[in-house]
Amino acid sequence: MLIFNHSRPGRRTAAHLAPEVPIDLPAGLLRDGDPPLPQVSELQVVRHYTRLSQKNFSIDTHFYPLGSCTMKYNPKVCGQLALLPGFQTRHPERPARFSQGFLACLCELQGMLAEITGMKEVALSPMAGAQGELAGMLMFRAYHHARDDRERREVLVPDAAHGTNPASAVMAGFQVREIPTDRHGDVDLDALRRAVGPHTAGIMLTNPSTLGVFERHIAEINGIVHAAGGLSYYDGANLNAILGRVRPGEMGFDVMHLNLHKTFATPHGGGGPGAGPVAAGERLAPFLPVPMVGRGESGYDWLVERHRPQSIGRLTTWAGNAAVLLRAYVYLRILGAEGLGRVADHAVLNANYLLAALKERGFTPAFPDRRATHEFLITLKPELEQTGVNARDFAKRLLDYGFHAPTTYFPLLVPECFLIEPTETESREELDAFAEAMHLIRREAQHNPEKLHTAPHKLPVRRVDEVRAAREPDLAWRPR
Amino acid sequence: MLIFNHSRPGRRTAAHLAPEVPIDLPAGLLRDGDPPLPQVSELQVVRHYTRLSQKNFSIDTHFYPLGSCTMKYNPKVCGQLALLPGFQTRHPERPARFSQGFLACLCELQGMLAEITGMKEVALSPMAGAQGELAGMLMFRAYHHARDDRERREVLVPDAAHGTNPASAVMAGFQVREIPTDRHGDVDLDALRRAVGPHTAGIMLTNPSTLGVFERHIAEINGIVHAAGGLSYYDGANLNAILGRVRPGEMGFDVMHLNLHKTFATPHGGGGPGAGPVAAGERLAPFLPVPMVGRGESGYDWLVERHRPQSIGRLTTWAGNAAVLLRAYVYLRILGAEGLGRVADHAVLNANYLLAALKERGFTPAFPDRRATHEFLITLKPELEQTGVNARDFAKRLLDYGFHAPTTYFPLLVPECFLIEPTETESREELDAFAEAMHLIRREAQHNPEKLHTAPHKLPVRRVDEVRAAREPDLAWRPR
Amino acid sequence: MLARIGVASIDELFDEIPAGLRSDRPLQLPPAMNEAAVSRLMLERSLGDTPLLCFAGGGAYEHHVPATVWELAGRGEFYTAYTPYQAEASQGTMQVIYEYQSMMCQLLAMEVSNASLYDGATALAEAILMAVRANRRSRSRRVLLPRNIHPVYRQVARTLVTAQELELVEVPFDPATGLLDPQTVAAMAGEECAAVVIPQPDYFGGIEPVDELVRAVAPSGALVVGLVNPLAMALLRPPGQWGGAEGVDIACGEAQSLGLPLSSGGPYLGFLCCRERHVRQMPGRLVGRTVDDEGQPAFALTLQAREQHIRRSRATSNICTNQGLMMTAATIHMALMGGAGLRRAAAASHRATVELVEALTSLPGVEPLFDRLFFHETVLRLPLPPARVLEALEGHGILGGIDLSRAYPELGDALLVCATELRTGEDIESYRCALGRVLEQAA
Amino acid sequence: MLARIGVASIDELFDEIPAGLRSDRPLQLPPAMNEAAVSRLMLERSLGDTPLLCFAGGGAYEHHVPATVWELAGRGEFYTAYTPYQAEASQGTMQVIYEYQSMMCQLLAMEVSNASLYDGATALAEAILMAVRANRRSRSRRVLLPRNIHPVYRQVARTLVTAQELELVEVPFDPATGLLDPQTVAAMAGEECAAVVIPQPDYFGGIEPVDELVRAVAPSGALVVGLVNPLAMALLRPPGQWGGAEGVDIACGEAQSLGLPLSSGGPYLGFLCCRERHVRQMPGRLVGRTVDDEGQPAFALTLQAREQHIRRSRATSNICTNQGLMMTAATIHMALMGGAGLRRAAAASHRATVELVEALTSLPGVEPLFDRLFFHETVLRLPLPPARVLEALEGHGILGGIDLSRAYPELGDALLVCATELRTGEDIESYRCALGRVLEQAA
Ligand SMILES: Cc1ncc(COP(=O)(O)O)c(C=O)c1O
Ligand SMILES: Cc1ncc(COP(=O)(O)O)c(C=O)c1O
Repeated sequence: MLIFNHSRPGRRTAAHLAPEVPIDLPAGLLRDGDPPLPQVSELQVVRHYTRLSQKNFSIDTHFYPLGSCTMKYNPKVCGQLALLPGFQTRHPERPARFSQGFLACLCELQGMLAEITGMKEVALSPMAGAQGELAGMLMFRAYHHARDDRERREVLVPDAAHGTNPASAVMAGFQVREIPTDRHGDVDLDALRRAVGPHTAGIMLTNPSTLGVFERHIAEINGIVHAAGGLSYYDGANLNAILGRVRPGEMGFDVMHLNLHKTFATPHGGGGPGAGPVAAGERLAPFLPVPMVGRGESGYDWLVERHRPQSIGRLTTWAGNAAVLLRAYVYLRILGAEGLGRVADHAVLNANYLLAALKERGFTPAFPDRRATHEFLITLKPELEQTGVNARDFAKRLLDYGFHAPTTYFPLLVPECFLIEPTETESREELDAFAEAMHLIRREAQHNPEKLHTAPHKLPVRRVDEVRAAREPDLAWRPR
Repeated sequence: MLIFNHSRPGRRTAAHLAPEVPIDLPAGLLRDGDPPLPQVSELQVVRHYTRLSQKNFSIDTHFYPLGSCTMKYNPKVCGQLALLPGFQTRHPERPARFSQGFLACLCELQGMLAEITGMKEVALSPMAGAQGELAGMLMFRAYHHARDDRERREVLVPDAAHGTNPASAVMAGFQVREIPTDRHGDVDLDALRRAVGPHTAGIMLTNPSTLGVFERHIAEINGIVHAAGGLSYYDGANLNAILGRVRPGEMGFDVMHLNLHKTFATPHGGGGPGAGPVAAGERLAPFLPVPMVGRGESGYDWLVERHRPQSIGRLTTWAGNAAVLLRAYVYLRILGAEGLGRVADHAVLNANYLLAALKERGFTPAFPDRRATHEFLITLKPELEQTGVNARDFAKRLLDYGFHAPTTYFPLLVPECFLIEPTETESREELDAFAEAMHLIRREAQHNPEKLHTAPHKLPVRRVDEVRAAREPDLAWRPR
Repeated sequence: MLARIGVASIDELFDEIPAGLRSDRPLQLPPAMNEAAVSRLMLERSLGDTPLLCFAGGGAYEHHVPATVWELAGRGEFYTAYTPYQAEASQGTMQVIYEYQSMMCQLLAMEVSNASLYDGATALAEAILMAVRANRRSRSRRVLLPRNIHPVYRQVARTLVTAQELELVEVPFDPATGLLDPQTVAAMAGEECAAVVIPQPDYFGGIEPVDELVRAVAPSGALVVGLVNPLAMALLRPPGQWGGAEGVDIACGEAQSLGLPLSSGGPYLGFLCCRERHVRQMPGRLVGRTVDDEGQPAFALTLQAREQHIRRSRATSNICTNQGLMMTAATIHMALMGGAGLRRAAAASHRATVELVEALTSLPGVEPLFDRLFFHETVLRLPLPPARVLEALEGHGILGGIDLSRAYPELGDALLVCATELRTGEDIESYRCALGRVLEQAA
Repeated sequence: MLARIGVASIDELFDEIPAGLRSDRPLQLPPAMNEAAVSRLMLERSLGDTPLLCFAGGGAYEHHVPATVWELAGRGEFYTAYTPYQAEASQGTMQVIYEYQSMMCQLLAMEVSNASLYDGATALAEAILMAVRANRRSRSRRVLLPRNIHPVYRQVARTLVTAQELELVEVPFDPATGLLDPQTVAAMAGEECAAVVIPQPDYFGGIEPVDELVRAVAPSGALVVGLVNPLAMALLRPPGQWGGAEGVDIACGEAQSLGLPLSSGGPYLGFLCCRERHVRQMPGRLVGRTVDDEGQPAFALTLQAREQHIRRSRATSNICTNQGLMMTAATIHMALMGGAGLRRAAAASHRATVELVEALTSLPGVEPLFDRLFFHETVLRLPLPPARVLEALEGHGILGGIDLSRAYPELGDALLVCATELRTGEDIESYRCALGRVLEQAA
């Protein structure tokens, strides 16, 4: 039942109405009558959306080992403090000298992220990872153009990369050249050597890669690309795995983004919002997007175009997703260096433990000779061949067992794969229960495959017809 | 699974720990080790209690026509404003001159409740209806004692009264004498006349009574009791039905309580908290409990024993359930007189509509010749006789249909009864759906009574064994 | 809708109200405001009074409440549900109550806990009534109530129990220590007595010799009611272990310090625990673990024959609505903090108060009034009337404590001060400086 | 756990990291704080800056947000869920998106809405890119972008689209009215052009002659992108109806005014709507209504072949994470307010601004800069540089508006002021008095 179906003409909540006032505008400018939005009581709204919320799986209700997404638990206090009235009611045009508390948080956050990434400077404004990537690509471009090097039109992207990488490179006006992965899950260095040249603007590298392994040739890759005059970009969405162990700046990367909504305490919000700060080393720092925050004699202040003349400019109307930035700030203050190190340690421990538990139960790792990082890949190809039950069926049946499914069929390189990221915040008992469920489902696959083809059975809906959704798009309710 | 079952030694959330400090107290005073509370992560706590919450029926998720309980929707804003940081962090010993905003709200609330009840003065401190009743009974006692009339040891209570009424009278040191109800649902006046005398301290009257009808002999009742030298108490828990129509003070009652958690915007909290202000007319006002709030030249101030020497004293450590009082204040400011009138109008309209809808479907009102007030009684005795399905079975089956059950088997006077209170905040569609569910359940009772005897079928648990709970009490988890 | 009912107007639905009873004038209330306007009004009222740095305790304490507590307790499914009378539709609330009962028993080393009472004061009153019922053997209606218990608790107890013709006898405290004297208690209990109340800590913050006190009462056959701050029990020996393994018969008190905001004094959370043998005299709700028709674990309200809705005039109490939501918050708070978290908060509060006392008594004329150990509050003697000092401190943004001179005139210029784990060294230093200035100016 | 993995230490799990890459020094971060300490820090930081009465707009507006909005949007099941890739486990989020799409279509009189973009500025940039893709026929990469659009939106659009070799051509506004001139637009569109952006209201708050503008563009074959404040569309004619039943091709903008707090500038909510025929060029997520295996209604992400996770370098955009939670809040806000609620908020904001202008222009030297109708903000000419005036007003607790002199030097001493439905007569009077005093003191 849609909220529109609860609507009855004239139903409304008086407390939500501003007083009726005379309107001095000519009728021709005005719309005919009120917009046809639902006319419902506050109770109907509450009940409708409360019930809808209960139809979701979420971190607060379920284990959610969705690979590449870092669905970890984020302390509630981070959100609560980011929404303190003083922050929440601040108009973005409020001048800096009356916003010192807010700017202090941003400035310190810039500093902490620079320290964590080993980069020189950080700009906080990008509103998600993809926008951070785009900023990085625009910085590639600005750097080469500043050196009057206009032929570098190509960005190299490993074939296992997240879809946003090639899409961001294209938005920045580059062509994308895919670099294959070798059978151990590392970038194929020979192919890379063949690909670089005077047309190479740079490379975008995800590490740990979306295959769930640490790229072992980083030094060589950066060497090859830099030798060819290119730049190197680090996709830091998987930062959870490396905190305190390696720093992209020290590894030779020129620029990177971080996903605050994965690693730094912003839950995913059913799709967002996030924040994708960009961090840059010596060479690319001047090109970072504005605004940034600086600290001068009269306190904290915005750094804008006139302070940073080489900046690629603005990506956001104001300072980006400010409340998300405050969350990250609180999170970092709570954890400190030691706590951050524990994040990576436990994320990697949990992934390797779950991998071991699944291997014990006979599941097949995609890269059997590799360590898991914060996530790992298994392939259900043997199960498919043996029982006709595919990864999708497994995924749907996991829902019946009360687990969100891992990421399926991504990356595309591995058939029937599950990318599994347990995160550091889950308990050992939860991991054991998940491994056990996988085992039970495989048993069901052997004895009753039909049950899996038609799963899920215990959710608010049965398997959803996505083909029909695409073939006969019904994208909005319309009044009859 | 209990939260204790998630516990593992040493598991804890660092952010919740105060720093470890040296303790200078002798070991003999200290307990051996930490108290054996669960050792769980913040995520485990969140997931555990979020999931538990989802097992509840509540106003925010279900229609909840629980008679005598006024399970209506309360605007979210009332709670939000009662919890504003300035109120929430206020220490109760903060002096009045630094608490003017808070005291202004209480003082105005006293005034508004006096206006609504038609009484002279209001004391806000009682923490629930039962405590309000107790205050009223102690005021009966104090009044008679003040006149040196010490033989009035008996309080009259109609047999349909809520259980708190006799219990409160006893707590105040009175004996209780039950007055029967006549077959129209009114107090039996002859019986009342026979019961009064020099031993009569007074009467406690609920109106609308728990039979869901307006007591038509109020004038006579008050006349009889007053003539005998007794006092009259109005149980105002059902105020929702009479707002703006009648005022107990004007009807001749001496003292009453209101349940702010029914009529004035405090949801029931799974059991509380509430607030049960007492309102008194001329004669009993001097005996109201302290503290109250007054307004003098230097602003608002507490009125305590020295200002109100005849007060029965204190029932609460401070001003009672302050946040509940603030909620009621906000609610009254939002509604105003007109809005309050609409509350009663729609509460009574909805009840009469639902009664009509059930009558159309052949259900049997307990008092067929009476109007419903804000609630009404039906009896399922015909259904029991015809199908063997009793009110309890109906109630449990309603849960499967997504409706909370009405109050069952109360009041005790009517066999197999449902006391149904839809409240003013439900929509007509919801009432229709409920009536339809009742109809469908009766059909099931005819064709498949077994299904009803074993209901509910779709809830987190099947029918709960309450006999075993009482016979083998397991009242607390214990470590093994 | 009117047509279906068969009336012409809403007014007609009120036709059974006798004409003479109807109100003849419309309600005079301030005009309706919309949500935006009332939000502004309340914000202004809540902000109108300057914030004060809090060194007041006296039964209400400013502890840290983790953000998670109220995010969960504030879920609509918890706070818009009714008392769990309909078991199958209320398993969430019921399990929370069962866990609360269990945690309180663990924390206090008791066997049974009810599902809450209104607040600490009424919990004490109910405990006294319960003790007298439970000790029917003694036939006494006398109860010993120490003078070093919260003065308002004593008033409330008096209001609530004297109508039932109980006699509350005040036990004096030792003027040198503020503590109860076991010998005095033994003597007073010796004269016919149904129950004795023992606080831990007492209203002055003092740590009572509870073992000796319990043993002093034992020969009299009176029941022992422990009145405790449950947070203190994470550090100090819990009432279930006082005076030996047996401990007290009943433990009660105020649980505001388990996750509830100060909130101007309420809603708070009264708790009541007892030994299994007294359970049938327990007032308030109880949840028990049982099974459903399929044998799966389930929860239900139980032993309801004690309660007013079943037993009416013969119930153990008139309580019906209790403090369910506060109980939910306290349960979540205890689960989040764990035993270690509570113990550390208690220990840090104690430590902060030790430092506060050191800092303040470094000022001329300020000295500890009692010679004994305290938990997280204590009494200082000031060189000036406390009311004057407190008023001056407020000008410095400090709520300096509670003036005892009205409730305890015998103590002279006595001030009750408290520091919880939230009071930092800087806060304490601010207080010291401000008090120093106030005293200088007065000199 | 280590034993099961077969390692001796956690360090061993990192053994694939080449030694040369490992960091050789520990992170230098401030020491860990507990929740209580960080709460105090943030509270102090958030309160450190005095509150200001807000008369600033410029794309971010202080409207009332009903308490219910964030109580519901803030439920853990909404805000700790991922993007609804796993349909069966995400029907809650999906239905919310579908309802959001539907409501935006109703409000703007459009046919399709996506599930959100980052903010108004990026929504404009995406709309421009989309329009150029959708108008492949025209083969032009020129887009007309009026100068009276938010200056930062124009900068962001430039940053985001110029790398793809689009040309953004600035359309001047009429200096007397601040509005676009249909003839100028017709002429500029006439020279080869893929799309024209039309704001309503414009950055100065002016109500544009949108019908004439849309008709002026029509002959050129350029697509029309409407950039609108969605709250204004509850009062003014929506983009789907501009210039006739057909309306614009694409509507976009910032939906902060639909239930989102000011929050220092973000997270906000970019929206994008279009005609059905352009849907395959739409960036961002779309949810469609479909059925499950049993034929029951269900929702699913759809037309995903436009998106980066399927189409990679050939996607319509790189957007992945969007503003889901803000979209949820806006949906709840629209449901609560209904059409009447939004219209009244819009009308009351307009009215308050009319009163504000009357009040302020009663002061000597303060006058309206433009002669035209406005929605809920407008430009005043001051007798002093706005920067000086604003600074002085802040001393009176007033955020007086936005200084236009840097972004629009041609306007002289111009101040953009705004009043929403929250600004009362008293607020306006406070502003007038404060401004009066500021101007006097300067004279
Ligand atoms: C490896 C990787 N890179 C980039 C992104 C894009 O980030 P966002 O969704 O915030 O745009 C993601 C996540 O979605 C990711 O997993
Ligand atoms: C008629 C009536 N009187 C008294 C009460 C007692 O109120 P409370 O539960 O707040 O103590 C109730 C409700 O429970 C009631 O319905």
